[in-house]
Amino acid sequence: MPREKIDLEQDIEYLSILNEKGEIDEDLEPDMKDDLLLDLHRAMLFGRRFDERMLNLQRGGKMGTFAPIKGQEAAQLGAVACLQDEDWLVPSFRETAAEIWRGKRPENILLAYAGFSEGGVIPKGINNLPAAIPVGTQTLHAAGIGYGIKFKGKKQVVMTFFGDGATSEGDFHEALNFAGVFNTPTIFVCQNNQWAISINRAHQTRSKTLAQKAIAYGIPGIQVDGNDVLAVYAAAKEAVERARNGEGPTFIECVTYRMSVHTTADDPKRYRSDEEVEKWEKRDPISRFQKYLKKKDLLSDEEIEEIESEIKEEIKKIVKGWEKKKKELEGRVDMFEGTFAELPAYLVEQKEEFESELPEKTEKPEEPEEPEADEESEE
Amino acid sequence: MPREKIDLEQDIEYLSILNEKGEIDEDLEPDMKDDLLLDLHRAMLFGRRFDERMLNLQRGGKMGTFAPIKGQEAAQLGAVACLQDEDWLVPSFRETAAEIWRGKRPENILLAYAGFSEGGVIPKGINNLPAAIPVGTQTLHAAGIGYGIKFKGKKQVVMTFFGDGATSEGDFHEALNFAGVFNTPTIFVCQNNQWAISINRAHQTRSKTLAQKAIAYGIPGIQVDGNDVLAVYAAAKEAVERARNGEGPTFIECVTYRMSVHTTADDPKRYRSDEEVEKWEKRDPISRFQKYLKKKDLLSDEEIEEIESEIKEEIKKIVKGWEKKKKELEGRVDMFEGTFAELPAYLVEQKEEFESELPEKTEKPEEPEEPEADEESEE
Amino acid sequence: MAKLTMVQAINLALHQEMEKDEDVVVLGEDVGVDGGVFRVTDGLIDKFGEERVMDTPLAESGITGFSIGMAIYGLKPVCEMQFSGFGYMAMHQLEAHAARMRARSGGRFHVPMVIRMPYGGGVKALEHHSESREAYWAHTPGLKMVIPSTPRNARALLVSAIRDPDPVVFYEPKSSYRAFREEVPEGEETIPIGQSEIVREGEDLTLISYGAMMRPTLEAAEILEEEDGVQCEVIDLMTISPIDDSKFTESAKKTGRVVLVHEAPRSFGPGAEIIARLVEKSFLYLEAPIRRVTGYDVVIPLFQREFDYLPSAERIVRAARETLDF
Amino acid sequence: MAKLTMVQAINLALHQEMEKDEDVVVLGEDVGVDGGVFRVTDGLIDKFGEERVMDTPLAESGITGFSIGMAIYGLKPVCEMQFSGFGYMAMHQLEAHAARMRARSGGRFHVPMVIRMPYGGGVKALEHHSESREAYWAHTPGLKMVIPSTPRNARALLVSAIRDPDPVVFYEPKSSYRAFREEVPEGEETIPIGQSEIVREGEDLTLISYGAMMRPTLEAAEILEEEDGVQCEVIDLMTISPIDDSKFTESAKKTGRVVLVHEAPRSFGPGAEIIARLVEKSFLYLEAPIRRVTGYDVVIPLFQREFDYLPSAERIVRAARETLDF
Ligand SMILES: Cc1ncc(C[n+]2csc(CCOP(=O)(O)OP(=O)(O)O)c2C)c(N)n1
Ligand SMILES: Cc1ncc(C[n+]2csc(CCOP(=O)(O)OP(=O)(O)O)c2C)c(N)n1
Ligand SMILES: [Mg+2]
Ligand SMILES: [Mg+2]
Repeated sequence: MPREKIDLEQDIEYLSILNEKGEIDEDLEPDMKDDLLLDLHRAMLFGRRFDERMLNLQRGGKMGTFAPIKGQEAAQLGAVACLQDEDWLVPSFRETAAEIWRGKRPENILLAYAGFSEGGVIPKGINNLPAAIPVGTQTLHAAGIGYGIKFKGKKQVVMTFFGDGATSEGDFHEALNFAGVFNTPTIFVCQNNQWAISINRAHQTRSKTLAQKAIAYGIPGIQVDGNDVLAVYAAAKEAVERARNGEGPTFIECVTYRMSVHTTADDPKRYRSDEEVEKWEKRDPISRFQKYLKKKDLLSDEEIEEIESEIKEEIKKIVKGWEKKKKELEGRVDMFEGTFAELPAYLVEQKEEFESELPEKTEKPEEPEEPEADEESEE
Repeated sequence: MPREKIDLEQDIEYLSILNEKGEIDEDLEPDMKDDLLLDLHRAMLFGRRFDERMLNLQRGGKMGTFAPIKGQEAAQLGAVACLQDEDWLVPSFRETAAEIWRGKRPENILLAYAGFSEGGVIPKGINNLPAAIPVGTQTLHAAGIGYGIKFKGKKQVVMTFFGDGATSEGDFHEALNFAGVFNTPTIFVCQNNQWAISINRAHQTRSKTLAQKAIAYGIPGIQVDGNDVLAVYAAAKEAVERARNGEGPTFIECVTYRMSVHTTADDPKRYRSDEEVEKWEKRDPISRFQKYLKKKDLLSDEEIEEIESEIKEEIKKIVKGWEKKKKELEGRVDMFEGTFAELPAYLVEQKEEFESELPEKTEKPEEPEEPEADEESEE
Repeated sequence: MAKLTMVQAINLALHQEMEKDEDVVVLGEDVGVDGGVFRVTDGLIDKFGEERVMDTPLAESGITGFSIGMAIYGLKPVCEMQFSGFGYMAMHQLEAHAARMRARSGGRFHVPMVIRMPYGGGVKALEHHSESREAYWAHTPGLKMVIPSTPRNARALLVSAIRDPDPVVFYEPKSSYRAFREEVPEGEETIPIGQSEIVREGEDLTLISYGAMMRPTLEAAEILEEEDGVQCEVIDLMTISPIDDSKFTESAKKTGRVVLVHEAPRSFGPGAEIIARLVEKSFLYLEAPIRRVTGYDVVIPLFQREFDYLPSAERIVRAARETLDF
Repeated sequence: MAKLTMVQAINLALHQEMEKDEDVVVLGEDVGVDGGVFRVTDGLIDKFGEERVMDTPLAESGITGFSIGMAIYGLKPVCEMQFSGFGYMAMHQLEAHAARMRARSGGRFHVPMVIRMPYGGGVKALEHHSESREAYWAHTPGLKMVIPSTPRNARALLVSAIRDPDPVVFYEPKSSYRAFREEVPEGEETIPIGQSEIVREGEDLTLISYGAMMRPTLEAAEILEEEDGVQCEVIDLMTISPIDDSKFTESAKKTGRVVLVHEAPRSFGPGAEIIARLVEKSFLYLEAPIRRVTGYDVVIPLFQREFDYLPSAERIVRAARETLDF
């Protein structure tokens, strides 16, 4: 009849490979092909620039509100880089770069944020779920998809993303528990960017790390430097391999930082200091990765310049295409179809009623008297 | 840039003081007054006998379905024994003995299970919430009450009970997280009785213990032998003291066993073996506690006999009083009042409509053709 | 044809659909080894194994969100909320995802799942085990809401629900689970979702109901014929949403007088929509106000007084007579 | 009297009630330091401190269940769901506990809390940020459901809601948050919950609405007067449940013709209950079918097309003319 410590048979580790100075821990350096490293670099850079472009499109009133990824390029790209095409991605709303890596067309992302449902369309063959806005809810879908994979005896895995705030939602809890109990091939990637709008990580939960929440479900959990693309890749690689080998789910906490606004409706100055932001800018995931690639002689400043201007061109084209597309779609009605496989009688009736009123259908109410940044809704 | 184990600064311990043979670990023996020990023994015995009586009242068709506590007397009484009158109890639906210890009238418990709302009435001065049937939901109320206590600067604490199955619900997760973040004086007592209806503890979650779920919230967690009233008392005592001293919440897992049916609508033979039940009967919390009290010369077999017959008498009286009360209440209408502080106009109208139909109001449909045990609903 | 209870009929539908289509899986609390707390899923796990008949952890949102993921991947989950009174925990998953995934993904993904829930009063249950809140689901765009009333239509409707490519909330009247038996054909039988049925023809008065309330409603029709010589036309909605207003609006044109019956609370309940449709489509034919015989706008009382709350044949008869006398 | 926006008026109500009663606490996601994503709680934390203005973890059920516990203990929590589209996560806490604790405990405990939620479309928001599902709450026994339409009645109704001893769901029309200003008296002002208001008198037609839809409704009344010389009586419900049917049923007796307006989906929506009450209480006076100008039975589209979905003055005018010509 003792009082004794219980051996929980699991530890939570912290992993960091490439530090902010660009120094590397050789023993831990993952073995990655040069092409992959360069593709990752390009995708990170593209993600950053596309983000910047979206921001000024939004500020210019050409697009609605959206959630910038600035600072989180390594956390999301390092993880999805471990996936095969036939694997599944279940994103939240802050994975633009990851979605693009997985085949989502940037033009469609712009369309969606411009309020066109057409932007949400997902082509056959691309196993990405649409962005999920209700925080944490999508983690359950990733558990269920994982079960489907297992049930069908496929070798796929499913990776889902969510934020630090999402770990407070009941659905997160239920998802990790289901994934653990049914041993699904699901990788839960938490982008801990330190903030849930204005709520700081320390106020979101009292636990020292988010990674340790894995212990509650008896599944592996690890905390990685989320601004270190090599560490994220290494941790995700292990998790993906375990999942593929039928060893079940993993929870990965990527410690990163939201360097930009929560959404374009948000004003971070109200709740965080410039010093904090500056501190994290020094830990920028892209510059540190570039140092590494240069040391490896995979990349030169000239080449970076080239890539930058290529990306600039590419984004120009995307925005052009998007503006053309918007014109095409303007005035198009899209409301009744698509809810069900077949349009039920009552929706046919309502559609006819609606069409009988089309002349006025584009009526807009007068603009509000005093528009303010925070008047727009969040996200 | 290492890969290293994170020190989580917290351990999960297992505590057992009095084993099934009645042997005691002196170093751990809590210092409890003789009166308290004897009161606890009597309450455990009363809980067991009252449970048995309710079971045959239900089987005899005099009462509706209910959730027996057999085997869990130590887990719930050891914990509430640490509370002061002004403290708060937030029960689920399997804490009959704990509710009675806290001043709930057994007659009212019978009334409630006989389908009379009057049984739910809670007298002023008794800080027990009514039984909560939606699993896990009440844990949030205990967190909120804890905040109220803190806000008012009171020295009270609040203790909530729930089962192993409840730990899978999102509300459980949100409650422990809120309690941790706001550092509320809340004691979360999980009666892990190994079963959630037909779902075994091992299938409920993959974690080795339930206690380790406390790590997810950075709050103290401990696993105790729930059939050892001394261990439960000792663990609860520590938790209550921490809470009173402003040190916040604790999660206690009491490892016990549901020796009876889930509810009177349940047939455990469908999902568990007699061997398992017999194994646990050997660990009965009452017989082991009696051995201990005898060794301490606090109790003799004769005295146990006396107590047993006193309890028998007491229960007889309670049932008599209850049957009388039922007669009084029969035909009484109780539906419109009580929903709001004031009866709104639309309910006044409906009440008048209802009263205009009173003659038939007691109409019952013919009995179903083939009543079966499992026809009744669960709980 | 065997005479089956509703529990047996639903069980038959599950057995047959699982045999027919190996993508159909059943999951929920206690649906496996225990066979469900009402034994609706009895025997399934022995026949199809625990990969297809899954006992889940105790979490309604979990069961639902997990099922949504399975459905997106290509399975056809039939999940159970042990009681409809606990289904609200899954509301956000159904409203935000099951109901929207098809439109949101431009048709790439859809959610062919059924959410079964026993609902309604009359079985001497504890609190939260007797509610009837179908209006929540019926008001949610993207969901279908079905409520059978007999063993035979329960079986036929569940088969249709399982084969439906979109999410269907399927309320089962637990008070009818074993209350009576009905011939149920061994062979396949389906009833289209979105179709109501005239179960009794008449010229004088239209009675509209569904689910467990069909029994007192039909009882009332009997009484009215015997005692008043009144011919009631009785309509069983079967599907609450998309609601089929064709039959009851036609019937109202014939009878001019309507009484509707449900055990859900009255205000903002399903009956209000029926009245709205009647006003929109049969206005000129209505000869009397439409009476709502329903649960009251309070929580259904504990079982000693639940029959104060639940509509009875007598309440229906009285409302019918007042409507006829109007 | 200062001219305030609705955001400022609600903020004023919170300031004044917190000053008046130290048991009033505000909690929710980002309501503290950030002042709320719409700035509705701006400045409260500086004045009342973080013990009374609590930034919570991201969990809607948590916020609600935690508030229920606080309310049972004796505080008066005013909690916020950041958007009504996420309020469904708290539905089980409101339905099972906030709405029932008083009756369940025989009056020993009650739950004096307010659940604030911005609702409705028209602000170019993302998915899940534009819904209008007040019917869910209005159909739930034990809850009160309030929706203001102007800065002044928003302030007066919120004060009443905070002082109400029972739980009140308070939907705020986010498209009206800053769309216009209104004189709001500095001194205390309340409007009883459960009371509707005739905001414009007329003999020819009754228009019934509430919340954000009051603006197109009043606009339509203007157009009808100018272009058709029609005098509309316009009623603002303000409280959805308990619904005050006294004024609109009286008005219908006078005008015989009714058009109702809401942005919620039509079927099983609030309008159906209004029609049911009119049929029950004004049947003999109705000269035309009651028209519902509402959102359609689909999810409100993304913002490029949300005005296809939302009722406009034009749609209301057309429905009114058809009703008048009937
Ligand atoms: C269920 C739910 N509640 C509230 C919101 C509003 N909201 C959008 S993002 C957000 C914060 C999310 O924080 P986190 O999970 O850390 O993700 P991040 O935004 O930092 O990427 C909130 C509260 C929402 N979208 N869903
Ligand atoms: C939210 C919810 N879901 C389902 C039920 C039905 N139900 C009642 S008790 C129970 C099992 C509870 O198991 P546990 O939490 O271990 O408590 P125990 O019954 O063992 O005391 C279930 C599923 C419920 N009451 N509430
Ligand atoms: Mg974050
Ligand atoms: Mg249990």
